[in-house]
Amino acid sequence: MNNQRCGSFEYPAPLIYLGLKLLDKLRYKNYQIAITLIIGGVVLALWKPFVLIEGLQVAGLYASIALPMALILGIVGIINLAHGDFMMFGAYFAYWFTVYTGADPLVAIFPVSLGLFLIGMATYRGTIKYMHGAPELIQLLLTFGISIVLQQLANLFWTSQPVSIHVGYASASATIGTFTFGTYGFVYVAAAVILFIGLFHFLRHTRIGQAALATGQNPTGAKLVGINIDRIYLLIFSISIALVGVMSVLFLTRHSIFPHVGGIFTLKSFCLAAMAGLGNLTGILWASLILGLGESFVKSFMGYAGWADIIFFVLIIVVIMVGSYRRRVK
Amino acid sequence: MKNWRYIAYTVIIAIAILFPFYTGTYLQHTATAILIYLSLALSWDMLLRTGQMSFGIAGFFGIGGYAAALTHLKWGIDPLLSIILGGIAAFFIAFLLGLVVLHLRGMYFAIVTLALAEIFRVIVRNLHSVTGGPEGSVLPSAIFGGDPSKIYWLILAITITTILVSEVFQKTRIYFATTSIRNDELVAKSSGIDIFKYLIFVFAITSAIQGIIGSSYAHQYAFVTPEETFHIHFTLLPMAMCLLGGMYTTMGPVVGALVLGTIADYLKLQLPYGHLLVYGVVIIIVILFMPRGIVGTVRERLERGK
Amino acid sequence: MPILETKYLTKTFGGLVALNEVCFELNENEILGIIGPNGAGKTTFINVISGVYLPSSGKVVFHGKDISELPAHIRCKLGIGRTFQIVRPLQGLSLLQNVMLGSLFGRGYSLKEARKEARGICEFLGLAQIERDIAKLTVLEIKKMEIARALATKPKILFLDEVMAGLNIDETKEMIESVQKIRAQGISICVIEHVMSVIRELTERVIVLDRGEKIAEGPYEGVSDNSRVISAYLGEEE
Amino acid sequence: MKGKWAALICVVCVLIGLMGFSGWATAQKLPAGEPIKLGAVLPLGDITGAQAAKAMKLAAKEINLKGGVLGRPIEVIVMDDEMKPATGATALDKLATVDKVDVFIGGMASGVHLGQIPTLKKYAKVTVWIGAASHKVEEAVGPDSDWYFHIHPWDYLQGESYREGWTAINKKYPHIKIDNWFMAYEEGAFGTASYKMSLDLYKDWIKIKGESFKSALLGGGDYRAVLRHAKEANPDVFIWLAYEADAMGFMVQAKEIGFAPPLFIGSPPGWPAGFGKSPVSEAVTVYGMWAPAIKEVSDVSKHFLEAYTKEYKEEPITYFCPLGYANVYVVAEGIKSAGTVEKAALISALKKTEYKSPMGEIITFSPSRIIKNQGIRKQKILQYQGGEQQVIWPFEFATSKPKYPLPGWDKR
Repeated sequence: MNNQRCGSFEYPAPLIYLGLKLLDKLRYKNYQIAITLIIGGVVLALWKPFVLIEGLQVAGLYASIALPMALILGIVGIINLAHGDFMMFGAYFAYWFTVYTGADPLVAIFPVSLGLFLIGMATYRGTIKYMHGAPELIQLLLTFGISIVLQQLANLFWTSQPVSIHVGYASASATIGTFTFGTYGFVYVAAAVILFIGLFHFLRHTRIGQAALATGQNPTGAKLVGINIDRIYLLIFSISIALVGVMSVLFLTRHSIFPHVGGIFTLKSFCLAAMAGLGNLTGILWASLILGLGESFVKSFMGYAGWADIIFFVLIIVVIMVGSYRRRVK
Repeated sequence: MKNWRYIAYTVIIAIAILFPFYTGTYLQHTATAILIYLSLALSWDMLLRTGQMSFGIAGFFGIGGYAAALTHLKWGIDPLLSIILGGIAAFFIAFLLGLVVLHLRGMYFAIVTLALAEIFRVIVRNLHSVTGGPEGSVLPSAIFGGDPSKIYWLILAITITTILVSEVFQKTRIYFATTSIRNDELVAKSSGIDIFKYLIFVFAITSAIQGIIGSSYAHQYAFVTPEETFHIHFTLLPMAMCLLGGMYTTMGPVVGALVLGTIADYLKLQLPYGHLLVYGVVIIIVILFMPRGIVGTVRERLERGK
Repeated sequence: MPILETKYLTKTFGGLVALNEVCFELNENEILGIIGPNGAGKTTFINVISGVYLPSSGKVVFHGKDISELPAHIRCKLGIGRTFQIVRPLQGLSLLQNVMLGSLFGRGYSLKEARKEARGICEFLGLAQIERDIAKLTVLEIKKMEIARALATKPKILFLDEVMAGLNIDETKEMIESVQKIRAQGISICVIEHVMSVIRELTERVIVLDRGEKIAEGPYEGVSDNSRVISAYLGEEE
Repeated sequence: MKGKWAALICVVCVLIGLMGFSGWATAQKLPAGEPIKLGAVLPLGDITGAQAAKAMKLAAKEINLKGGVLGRPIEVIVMDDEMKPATGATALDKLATVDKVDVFIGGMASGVHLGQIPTLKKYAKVTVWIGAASHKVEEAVGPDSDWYFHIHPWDYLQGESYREGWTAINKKYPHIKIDNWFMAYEEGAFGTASYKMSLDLYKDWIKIKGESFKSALLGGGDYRAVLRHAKEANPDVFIWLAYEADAMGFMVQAKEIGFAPPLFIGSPPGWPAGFGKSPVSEAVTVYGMWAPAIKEVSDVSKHFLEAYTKEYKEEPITYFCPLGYANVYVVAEGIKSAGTVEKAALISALKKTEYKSPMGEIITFSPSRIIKNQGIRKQKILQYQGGEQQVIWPFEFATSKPKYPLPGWDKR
């Protein structure tokens, strides 16, 4: 009955109804933000379309690398200073794999993520496990040590000479009118979205995920209700490192790899995680989007690229300060 | 018992002061480098005692270095005076920024200090006319004409001052203030502690120390560049030393810096290739077996022994 | 004139009203009880008075002076002392050092003076072996330490937030005696308590909070017969 | 607890292995006699320093096999500077006071070398340096340091050399247009200095536009903004001044946005492994000092390449490798002709150096803008052709002709 009525003579009604419901869902403030974003996006798309496209691609890369770090930070409670170095290691594995098998680098996703899963497990079992109960900052030092070891191992095995793999599709591009842009970069956007949805689903709708969430919020409480928190930590740590492995392969397809390549991504991921707020995965997406677009915007003005870094860090400070101010006022 | 301790301190200080008379230049330089990191580690720990973890050591180190180098270069100010100016510059910048950022806690404070250090670097890099831009500025000559003994004594004096300041922080009411702020801010303010005042005070003082060390470093090597003077290892290494030695004490960072500094140098001599790898491994091993830092764990063992 | 009064004190967190226009007076050298069911806003009330939170509206008046906007550490120095519902000993400090904190900063004493003062207070409250590490204290001792720390700030008013909770009968008795001794020194005391026998024994006057509102005031016997109180508080507790 | 101990055991094994490795790497048979010690400071963690160190040891070995110098063996003692100025300076102290070396050699980054100059001046030992191109270094060394020999060309010498090169190429092949340039330079010291220097040197010669970007080495890696600006400028020549980590990114992203200038130049200190094999490398012009292809025109280079590959089972991939080799030979020949390691005699002997280097040219010393003893002044212009770097200028070393213009991205 209903379907028939909607379908026949009141056809705009369901659309309007859906729209209203959507607007209703967005709380007043979010609604404002959404409108601003849409207007900003349209203006940007007309004025400097490549800022929008490239900013989005950069944001995707940032977000997809930061998400696993946020996961470790939120649940295991460790600032993993070796985060980017795990990615570097994964990328070298992928390079190795590609050179020896001659296969497409993307095939390496499976062995590399498996390999990094095991490395993550070994790292946890061998070191981090013993850090529970020790002062939290000590874990920071531990991951710093791991970071040095990974970098130096890579330097010994593969030397500091950058390596890169050239795959034709990584420079695929599309042209609209006179405007040519790269399309492969969207793979990072896709990766970020898939990673985010996957993690979200995992944390909300699976038993292990819920247990992990509970552990992250209150380890003592989780222990009391019978969750084996050591298992959870092991699992989350290894999964995160495996996800870093997936990203490392995608990273390799477009970037040169050298032993110190990970450092800056540790830094940026840490910043993003802090900007988003502890354990806030959605926040990572927003933060990456703001930073990616902000950077691309500044760079798009000839001669101002040197200041793009400032935008990154100023935005981080502003977001954190505003957040802290709001909390204090409340 | 107490007398023994003072005698021991006197002997150690005497040995440290007389060090250049019975060692070569190389050891003096190595010792100077270790003392530089020692002071940075200690200054970091002094702020850590309030519960605030700064990732911005390199930032204030660099500000001090640039302030000293530029005042010396542009206005011909005496190197020693310019070192003090470097400290003052870091003090005031830390004070002003502290008014804003010390409302933050924990990880947020850490990130914001990290971001500030990076912002300093980018600003310095982009102000070509003042700072010399990315290529930096070269000083006409090193302080004391590059005499390693005098440089050593200068750094030693700064280090001893830092240790004294740290001890003052440990032995006076400041100790009570920082410990209670770190433990429980609610108790602290309900007991009449002006938390913000103490945080700003400690932040500015420790930043000034970092600035002074940065200034001496700039004068020792007679140049400043954004990449070298603001290098992240001036943040990470002192942190590692402090954590390895043990937090919240004067002894911890001192021991940590001496141990890590000596190991790093010894390894470099033994293993020209791959010494950094072993260095990382040593950090991991020490942490695994001494999770409270060297001083903390040893003390714990001793107490349990009692 | 009352030593402390609140005028239409309101505190909201987001949309949640924790205190709703609470008016109260505390007289010189009085022991007042504040009771109410869990979540009635008792601790929030203390927090607003001691300056942990700033009020959303209304005033806190101390000695005829509006102190609503002053930060916590200034209020402490003016003479508002407090303990905490969940004990908050400072780890890494000894018992004596914990107590010294109050005189050092609340009074601005030197280390030497503060140590002497803290020793006196510990003795006064019957705390022995004061060099012990805080981790080795019993529950009673920690609770007393909390009071001692507050006393060391030389307060004119002392808020005791459930100091009897978790103590056995003998310990409670000892604590009641201590509180009375404190009052004898001329300090006004405000006791938050769940244990009704303590309230009956200790207080001259009681105010009852429920869902952020003051619903009754008067001597304990009178209040405990009040039907609103029974339904809100006693009834709910059963 | 098991895991902890397992970790410890693993580490001990790795350690022992490393000790063995480094022992093997440093073991060397020496002829009898008190050795002449050369103290080298290099970034051993970096491929440039690592290969330069190996090449130095190779040169010392060759010299010692022929009976050494003055009947004494040559010993090269290598210290790591970890790319830190302080470490680099301390290393010099150790070499001077503990090992009591006769000559300082080595060097790579300018940033590190700036920090070493006060120490060098303190000892005023004979120093023959193969790194540090920045003119800031020359300012810091100053005119009075007659003991300082600098083999690597200063940045402005490189700039002048390329101007000479392009003028010559333009004269020989008039269809190659070089009027409008776009320079993309990395925002650090290296790129900025090169750019500023170019603006200064080339102002009466070509039209230059330029913009900075962040090198992948320092955490950048997205060059699309600067490439777009270059595309808008539509230059005859596009050049990027950065590191090897940026090489692939520049090509891929230029292809992505459809930017194919007639001349596409890169000027990193080295190139990433496998770059030549990728199709994007074809006809990319390269600034440098050396390429394996020079073996076709230089016997020394051929000998060096073969000896190095045989000794270490790896290819020399940075020009610091032949430079390091030349470094030891220059010093050894200087000592030989001086007949002593005594400072004044050695300095005057080194001033008369005429060493046929594996880079092709003959190394001699003459004054540059500030210092008295500058070695190499000329660079080379090379081009990737069929996966190999070929020399196209100087014509005396040319192994191929320039390919012009750069073929479009869709034609590869």
